[in-house]
Amino acid sequence: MAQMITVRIKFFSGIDKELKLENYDPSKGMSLSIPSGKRLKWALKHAGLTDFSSYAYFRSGERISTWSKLKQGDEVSCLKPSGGG
Amino acid sequence: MILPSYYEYCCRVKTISGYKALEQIPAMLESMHVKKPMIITDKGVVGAGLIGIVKKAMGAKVKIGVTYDSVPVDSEYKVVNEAAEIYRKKGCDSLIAVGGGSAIDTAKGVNILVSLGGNNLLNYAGAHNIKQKLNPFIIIPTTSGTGSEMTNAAVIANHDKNIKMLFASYFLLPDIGILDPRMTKTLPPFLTALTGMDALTHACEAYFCLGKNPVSDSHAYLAIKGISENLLHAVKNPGDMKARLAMANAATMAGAAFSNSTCGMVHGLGHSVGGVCRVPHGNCMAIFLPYGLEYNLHKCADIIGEILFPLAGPEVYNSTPKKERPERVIELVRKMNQDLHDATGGRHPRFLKEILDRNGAQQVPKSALPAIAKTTIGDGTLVYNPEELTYDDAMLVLEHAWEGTPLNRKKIKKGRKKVKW
Amino acid sequence: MQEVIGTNNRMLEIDLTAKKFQVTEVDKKDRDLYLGGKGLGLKLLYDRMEPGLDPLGPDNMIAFTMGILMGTGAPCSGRFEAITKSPLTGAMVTGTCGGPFGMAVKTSGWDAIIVKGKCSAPTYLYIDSKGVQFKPAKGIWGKDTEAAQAALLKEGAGAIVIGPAGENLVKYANIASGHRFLGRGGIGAVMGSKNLKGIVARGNEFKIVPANKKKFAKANKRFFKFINKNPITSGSYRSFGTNANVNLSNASGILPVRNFTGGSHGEAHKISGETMAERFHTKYDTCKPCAILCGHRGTINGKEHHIPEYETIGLMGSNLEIFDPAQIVEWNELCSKYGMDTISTGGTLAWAMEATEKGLIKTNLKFGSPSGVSEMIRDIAYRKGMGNDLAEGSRAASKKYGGEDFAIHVKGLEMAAYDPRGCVGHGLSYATANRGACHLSSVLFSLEAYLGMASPYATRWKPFMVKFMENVLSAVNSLHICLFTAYAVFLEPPLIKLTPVPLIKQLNQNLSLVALNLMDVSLWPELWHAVLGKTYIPYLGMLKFIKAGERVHVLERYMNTREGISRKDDTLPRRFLTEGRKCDQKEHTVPLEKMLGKYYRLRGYDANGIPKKRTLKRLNIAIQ
Amino acid sequence: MQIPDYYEFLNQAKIISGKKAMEHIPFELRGYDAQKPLVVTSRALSESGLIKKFIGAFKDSAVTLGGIFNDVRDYAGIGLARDAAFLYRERGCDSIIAVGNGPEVDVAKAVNILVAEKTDDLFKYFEGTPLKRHLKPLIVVPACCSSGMEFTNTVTVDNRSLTSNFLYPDLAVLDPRMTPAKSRDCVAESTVIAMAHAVGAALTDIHSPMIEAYAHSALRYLGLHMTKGLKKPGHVETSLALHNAYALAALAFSNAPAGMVHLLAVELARATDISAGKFMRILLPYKMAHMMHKKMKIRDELFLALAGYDEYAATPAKDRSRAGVERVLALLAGLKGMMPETMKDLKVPKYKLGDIAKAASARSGKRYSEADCKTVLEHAWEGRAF
Amino acid sequence: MNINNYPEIKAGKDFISKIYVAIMLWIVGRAIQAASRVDKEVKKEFAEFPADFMMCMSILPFGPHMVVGKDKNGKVKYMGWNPQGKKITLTMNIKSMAAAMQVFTFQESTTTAFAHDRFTVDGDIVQGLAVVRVLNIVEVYLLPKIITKLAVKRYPKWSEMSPLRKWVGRIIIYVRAFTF
Repeated sequence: MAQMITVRIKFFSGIDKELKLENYDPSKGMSLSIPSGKRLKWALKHAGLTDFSSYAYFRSGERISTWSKLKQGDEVSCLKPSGGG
Repeated sequence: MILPSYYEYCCRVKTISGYKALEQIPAMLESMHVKKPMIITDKGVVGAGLIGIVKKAMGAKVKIGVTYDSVPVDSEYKVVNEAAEIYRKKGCDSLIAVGGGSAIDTAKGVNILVSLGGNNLLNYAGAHNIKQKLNPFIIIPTTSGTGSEMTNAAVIANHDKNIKMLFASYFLLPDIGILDPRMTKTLPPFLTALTGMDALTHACEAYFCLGKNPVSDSHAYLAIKGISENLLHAVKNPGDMKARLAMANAATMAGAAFSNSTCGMVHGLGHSVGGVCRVPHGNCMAIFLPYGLEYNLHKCADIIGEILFPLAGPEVYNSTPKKERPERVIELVRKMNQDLHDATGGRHPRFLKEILDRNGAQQVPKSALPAIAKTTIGDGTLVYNPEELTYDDAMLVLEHAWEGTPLNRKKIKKGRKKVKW
Repeated sequence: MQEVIGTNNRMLEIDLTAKKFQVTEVDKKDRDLYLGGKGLGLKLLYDRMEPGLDPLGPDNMIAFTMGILMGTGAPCSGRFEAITKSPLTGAMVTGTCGGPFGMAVKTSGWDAIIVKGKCSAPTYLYIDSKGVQFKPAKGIWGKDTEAAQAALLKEGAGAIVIGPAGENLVKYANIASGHRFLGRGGIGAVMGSKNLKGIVARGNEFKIVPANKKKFAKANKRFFKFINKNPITSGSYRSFGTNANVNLSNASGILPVRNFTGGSHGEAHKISGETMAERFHTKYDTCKPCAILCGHRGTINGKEHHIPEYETIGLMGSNLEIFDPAQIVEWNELCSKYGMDTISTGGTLAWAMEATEKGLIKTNLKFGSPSGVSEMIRDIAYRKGMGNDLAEGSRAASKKYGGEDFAIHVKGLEMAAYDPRGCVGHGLSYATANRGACHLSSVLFSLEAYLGMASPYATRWKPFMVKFMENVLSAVNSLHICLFTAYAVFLEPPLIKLTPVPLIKQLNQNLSLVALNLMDVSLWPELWHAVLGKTYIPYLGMLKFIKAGERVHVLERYMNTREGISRKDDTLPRRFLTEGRKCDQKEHTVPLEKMLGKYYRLRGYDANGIPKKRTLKRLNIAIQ
Repeated sequence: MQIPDYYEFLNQAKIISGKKAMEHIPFELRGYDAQKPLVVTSRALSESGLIKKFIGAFKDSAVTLGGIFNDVRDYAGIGLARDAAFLYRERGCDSIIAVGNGPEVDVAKAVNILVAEKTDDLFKYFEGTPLKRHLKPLIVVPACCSSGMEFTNTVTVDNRSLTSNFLYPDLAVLDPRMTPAKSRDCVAESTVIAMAHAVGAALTDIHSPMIEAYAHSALRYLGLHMTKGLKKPGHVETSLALHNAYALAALAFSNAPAGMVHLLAVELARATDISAGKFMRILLPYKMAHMMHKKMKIRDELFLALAGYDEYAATPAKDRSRAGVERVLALLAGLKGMMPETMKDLKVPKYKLGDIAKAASARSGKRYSEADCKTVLEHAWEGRAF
Repeated sequence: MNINNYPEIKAGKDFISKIYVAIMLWIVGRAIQAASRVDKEVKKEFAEFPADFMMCMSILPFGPHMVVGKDKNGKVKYMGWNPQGKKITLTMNIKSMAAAMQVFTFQESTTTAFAHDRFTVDGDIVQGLAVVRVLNIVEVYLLPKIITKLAVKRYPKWSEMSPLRKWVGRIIIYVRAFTF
């Protein structure tokens, strides 16, 4: 059995409402335990997200794409893109 | 002004000079957070009433711990211990030395003992063995000549072991040196001449010896200028405060100059004559200065030539051609000795045989010359002299100095031409 | 209601000292070369002002320019421009505002207003199609912006006023129009130094009709389609306003925390647009007309308040480590009433807190605690006690009390809410922006940090990207149209829409020259030509438009170098050149020196940052 | 030799200059019973390789360097001083060596106060509580350029300055391996500052002989080596002589009351972020022209120091003071390409001159009237002769 | 502020100069011992020293040392390189290895080195000066004229040291120094 790793995903800009998560705490986010070596896309599908392309994903200050590998203890923020200014 | 390949300069003394300088002492003590100073002086100074002036100037603001005034002519090991005992008993916290070289050296010894504890001076002897700041220490020189308020050394004799202990460390420098013309107002004319020539020697030697450096040079230049303008005037009318202050300043600057660029053979010879025949230091300096210049002439002619500028002023300097300038300098120094001789009514000696002690006997007999020569070549200052000085060179100079005749140049053995600073 | 076809090029020159005004004509050539808005305003002042004069003296001038798109119904075209010499930075400053004043002046038949001289007593101006009336402002002098605004609006459709901060010459006082502000650079202080409380315009006397209606309608329709299709302009901005950026900055580590020492903070989501939208049930409260609808209003413990913009939340919230939205709204109200720029106020307060912490000054301000902030804002507005020093701006205060290494400003203008260490290209843009640490000079942080279209820490192509974006945005500011339309114009054309984002990133990284030139920004020039009835050549028209933008930027740089700005000012605060952010293990700093030399060469400046004669001639800027 | 009625003079710093000077530091430290110094230097110097030479000088010595704090850039802030003091305490150091110029030495002095007085609040000494006792031994090793303030008894941290006789460095080490400058501007800046300080000290109204001695030797070296130093900044012996001049000028300056040129230059540098050296180069000629205009006597010693004995003696007495001024202007003319001549070239806005003059005359304790400052500034702005 | 990006630095050793100086000290020590038997002036100088005379020239702080002194029957002997266990009456310390290199590569003469404060002398000054004179004479013997001319204030004239005596002395000293 592949070794399990825990990953934490934080949903912003109303995505948690769309996923109808109860008592979701934005500061802690949702922690998932997934087999190691899995990609972000798989973890998001596991969390119930359907359309991936319209959101931006960030890990420790850098923007990552949906197929980047996840490592133990990663913290991914997932939110709607915005322009700034 | 040449830049030597290496030099060191350190003169960490706060100089306060002025007509009301003594009145600053309470403020200075307060800024150093001390309240009970001990005064160390010698009988001569007390006799001249100078301690009274100092106490009046300090007024009621400062409570003097004790006044210790039995310092002998040569600072002595037992005197230092005794003074240190009194210092501790009275609970003083700082030192004021009022007087000449011996009072200042004794005060330095006392400061070592009271600040670092113990009563055996020996384990602090030698160079750089004192490693921390000593207690606050003020020097008020009463002879404008020795410049020992600027030196970082102290020589204390130890008669039962018959050795001279040398203490050298930058921590021996006083915190404050106070120059007040009232201190030298009562200095008799021949003593003024004597100490003035001592200061002139310090400045000249600092200018051409091997420890030459830019800061000492400019201090020496100003000192020579001050002395040449004011010495004769101060000897002729001792009461003139302006001249006294100028002499005091010139002496201090000469002290600052020579304590860093060190002096040469003139001091070597002077120490030996002083040691062997108990002659006051100033006299020997006045006598040997022209000979020192002549002896080292071939080694640093242009440097000695430059001394003519502060000694005689720009006009004379401009009129004498470059080659003759060193000769003019030596001539002027001899002329100065001569003027001082006449001004003090013959008491200022021009050559060795003229030195008479109190009851008129000749202090430096011709027979003593070999002994003097022997001690000279053992004197530490010879290292800094541009030209080598062996026993027979010393004898040659001493004979001429005894007679008073100028050195003949051919006799001097000439070393390598250019001095590489 | 008369009709104006395209633009009537009429201009008002008002001399406050002599209480006279003069109607003049905008020179045709200037209109073509400088488009209008920011460009035209700069050219007008370039011809009239000589360098080295006192920004708060009588001979400093303010130019209000309206731009040709205003009143034509183009999307987000309700904004006007103001240009003057800034007392805060000593260089030229240009600000934009979406308040009703612009539309009122345009519909009173004026394309630009230039105010010169100084009134002997407090006055305000009444403008209508005939001219200007000088009216005593004794009654409203000393009143806050809302009360003054209400009094003036009785006489006209739109008005601008200054608050007590402007009257007391606070170096970063701003100008209020409606509840929108002309914030940066202390233009309010310049009005205050002229004893000018406000200007009100009657409006609704002219109707602006584009010369070539058919072409304008076609372009307009395409523009609205793009705006409503783009996820940013129709998605996050429409629902959460500019505060949608809070979470994004926090995630990408460029949120200012504790005077720009940290890049992100655990509690940042409490002050994000989403939380506020939920808690305060926000409604739209925008410039008129607007197609994006990014401004919002909400009920906060019972009363209706305007929701602060992202910059205010960043600088007066996370930068002071305060995460209570209601508190920030209260301070935002206070600054709006006194008429003070929230970015500069936030930056200066953050400096004051760190200076107190390090013992340089004595105040009761502390990071994380709201105690003493409201009182300090009042003291700054009325220049009482320490407020008097802080009113001079963080540069002057740090020169007096020390702490220059943590005064976060460039050329004296406090920095906006983006930490350049997380987007080094934007760091270069902060350094070389003409009015100081302004984020709108080239919005590179969105490419680097938000949209991920360029790698945040690479320096290779960044000088070229900064130059390209500066040119385009200067041109956009000269139309004038709201900068947020750039997301629609840049990201919606088919070419960009279809290529996946990582591919764009690679392209930008290696072939940035090709990638950026392929950008199709033809929508803006099409509108401009349509309104003026000129024929638009598809590709060359766009290049001419971008060249006009370059001309505007280089003119502003040239005017600044005449005031003494040079390479020594094009730098960043020491914090960004030496320390790393707390949230970044690799402790990246901004390698400014690597990019600055190349940027000067691209721009045609000499090694000291002064535009070469050859460059000025190429852009046909007349050398005085 | 004019002697003023009252003067005080103190030079606490020991100067050692010349070949292998840095090798003497271990011995000097032994003299203070200190064996573990903290080194404060700048990032630019540690990258330029000079620090490797500095460390090389400690070979075969009992000294261990407690740490090389090289975060200082071009501004001395309290944050840096606190970090360095923390490192000092952590490593248990017993003395401080500052390698570099202006900001590095200021940070070192600030650290010295923090560690010697065992406090964390530095600014209470700036607001009145006096420094009471000697601080830790402080050694300064200048490198390539000089801000003219290294050897003074003043420390400037966060734009605030404190003067106290305990702030003098205990040792100034001028080593020919460290002194050659990297660029001509660096030499131009340092020589102008030294010239302004030395001339200011030479022409000060209390002309005490001690100050005159230091100013004399500083001006002597500037006169001899300045023009050559500008042409060849890397020349070893010239740069050593120039560094001697910087040190001696700084020591003369710290004993004389601050001259008008210094005060105005510091205020202008504060207001415009341009280095003070450039303003001193502009203001010095105008200050002297102003003195000649107001018939104030410019002492002959200035010409003597710059020209040397022979030339001084050769010129007739009455036009020696004017010759001194000409000689200063000739030396400044050597800076043709490197430094602007008037403040207009530097684009200093004219309206700021008013309050600069007011601030400078306030800091001079009313020794210079505001009107004088204003006239000198105005003339310097346009470059108009008197 | 993490303190381990500012590591403690121990400057290490400069082996080449240490070895070179050690050898030079050894040669000079042996040469003094040889000269004290050959040259009459050196003999005269040493004659005046007390019986327990023991001189140690060393490089501060823990550099190579040279100990020369009088043994039981009053003859001057090179006592090796370790000063421990011997009662030293006169110490002449050179302040740093670099200063020693300056002196022993003859870039600076002994007297200029004194003037430049490279030396510190503890003990009786008169003995110190005598040792300096001895060193000068030894240098005249050991080295060719062009080098010694730089190192000495005044190269001995023909009258003081005839070429014959110099060459003979030189050969004997070299022989004595290098044969044990």
